Amino acid sequence: MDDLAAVAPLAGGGFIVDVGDFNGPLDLLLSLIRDEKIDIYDIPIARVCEQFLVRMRDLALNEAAEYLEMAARLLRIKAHMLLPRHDGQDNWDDPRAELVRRLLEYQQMREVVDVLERLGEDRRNRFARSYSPELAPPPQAPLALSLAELLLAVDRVLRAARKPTLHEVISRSLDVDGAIITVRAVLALRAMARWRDVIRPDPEPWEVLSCLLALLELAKRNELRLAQLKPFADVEIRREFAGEAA
Amino acid sequence: MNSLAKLLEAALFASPRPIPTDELAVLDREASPAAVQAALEEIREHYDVDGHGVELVEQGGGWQILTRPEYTEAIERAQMAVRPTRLSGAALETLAIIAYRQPIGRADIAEIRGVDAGAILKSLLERGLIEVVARGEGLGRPLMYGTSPLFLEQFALRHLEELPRVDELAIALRREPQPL
Amino acid sequence: MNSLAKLLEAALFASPRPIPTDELAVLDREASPAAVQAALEEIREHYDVDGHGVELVEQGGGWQILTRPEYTEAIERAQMAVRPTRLSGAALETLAIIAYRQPIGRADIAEIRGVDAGAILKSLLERGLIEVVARGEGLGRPLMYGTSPLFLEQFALRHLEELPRVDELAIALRREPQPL
Repeated sequence: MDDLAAVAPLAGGGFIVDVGDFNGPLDLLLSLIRDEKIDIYDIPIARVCEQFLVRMRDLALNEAAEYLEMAARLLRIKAHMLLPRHDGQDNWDDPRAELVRRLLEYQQMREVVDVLERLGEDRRNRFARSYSPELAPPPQAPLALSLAELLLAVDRVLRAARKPTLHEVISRSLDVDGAIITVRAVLALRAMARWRDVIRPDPEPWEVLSCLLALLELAKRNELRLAQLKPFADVEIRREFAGEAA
Repeated sequence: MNSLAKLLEAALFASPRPIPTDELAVLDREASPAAVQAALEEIREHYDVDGHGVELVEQGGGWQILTRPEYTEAIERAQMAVRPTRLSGAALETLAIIAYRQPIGRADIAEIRGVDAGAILKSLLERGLIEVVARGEGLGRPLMYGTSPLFLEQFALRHLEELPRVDELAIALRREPQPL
Repeated sequence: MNSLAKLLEAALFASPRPIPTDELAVLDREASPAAVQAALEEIREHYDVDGHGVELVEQGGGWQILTRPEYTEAIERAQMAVRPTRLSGAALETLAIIAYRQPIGRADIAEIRGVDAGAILKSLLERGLIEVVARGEGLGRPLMYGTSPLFLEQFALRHLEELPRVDELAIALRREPQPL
């Protein structure tokens, strides 16, 4: 471990940790269990909880929501453990069970990470040919298309379209899905948009509401970010996640 | 091959461009220019005498391993033959609508087909058969799609006017009843 | 090498990606699968016995010629090729979860890791190691991710089944087997 983010040895533990080494609260918890040589199936929850809080403080992780959530979870389990148990009761639900399951699952995944790391490193040390000759393979398998196919498709469309289109008249409700499609389409074209790009001029109230709900929903899904630089300024809609493009 | 020749072979294989002789010398500072030259000769001879599908050539300001010309045709042919994909019926329909109605937006396509074509539009865009050609009027200024130059190329058309007119279609279809 | 082996060598040389056996067979329609297999063996043996800077490996769903690891450092030092950057621990975690649980959505990945992986998913998508393979059920129809062919290639796997089975993992888990 380097000394970049290292902290001084702790009074109780006597070890040095590095924030950069942890990939989350489960990772931190697992390293704690390893360092303290704790049996994962019988975690002394009070001690572990205390250690976890100490490490959080020393690593300045107090602000990180996921660590706070884990701390709360540990405190809750600790409280459950203190509830009186009746002697001879076989079907006691160990309040640690869920945590143990998650830790084991996480540990298993870390093992896979070790395997991947080894395999990936091995492959990284070999070069494939990078020169692309004139006959570079097509990015996609070539298409087999014929005009006849296209025309048959036109025919199908025409036949289907000849059926009379019946419109069902319903009272206007919100169309959030439609607004989501619109916003995605706009953001597929440009990384940043403004309110007036995603809504038509003189919108009806239901359109404004639909669009607003769509923006909030997409922001929640991390597809975009909303920002207003100053009060009453234009709201900026920024694309966040390329994978979600229209 | 000797170890310098093997190193040079690996470097020539991994490099995206031809490597000049003096740059090859950087690979092994112990090696004299004469040794590098000899190693290159060894590789070249090995490829030629031993019977390989590749050869070592000096061109473009440096050394390069290239596939032998007698195999390029077979390789190109194989690449063309490799699993040519067909468009699905739904994709063809969408493409047909766009070809005849361009510029057209997603909502109008859905109106004609009776189902939404979002995923199909995306894949047609990815295949380069259609393009976003404009923004429409109305709610959210929808994207308007049209066919691309590649579309014409794929169907061996010089321009869009070569597509049969809709009233000609029935005849054209009867004349060429191709199963999909 | 025989003429089929030379043809296969040329094709393998021309491709930066692994070529599946059945695609290699397309190169010469006269050749039987056994002949193709024998020719591949001949190339492999030739590279190994004769002393080459490259070798033939079967991985990533196909066959690929790669440089031997002992030359990597010299090639990189001479700036003739660059190794891809190493993936972070967090990225490998996410990749491991996706490899074993695909198709899986962002929320389930976060549940297992205890941390959100939004930014990591994006960079794995950009590197082409994962793909959107489906849309899940439920609110907002979340994107479901799976590993890509490039994943197999970059981790030198012939197929996903080459990853250790869950019951081959940690001893701790044998006491209380959990499906990963």
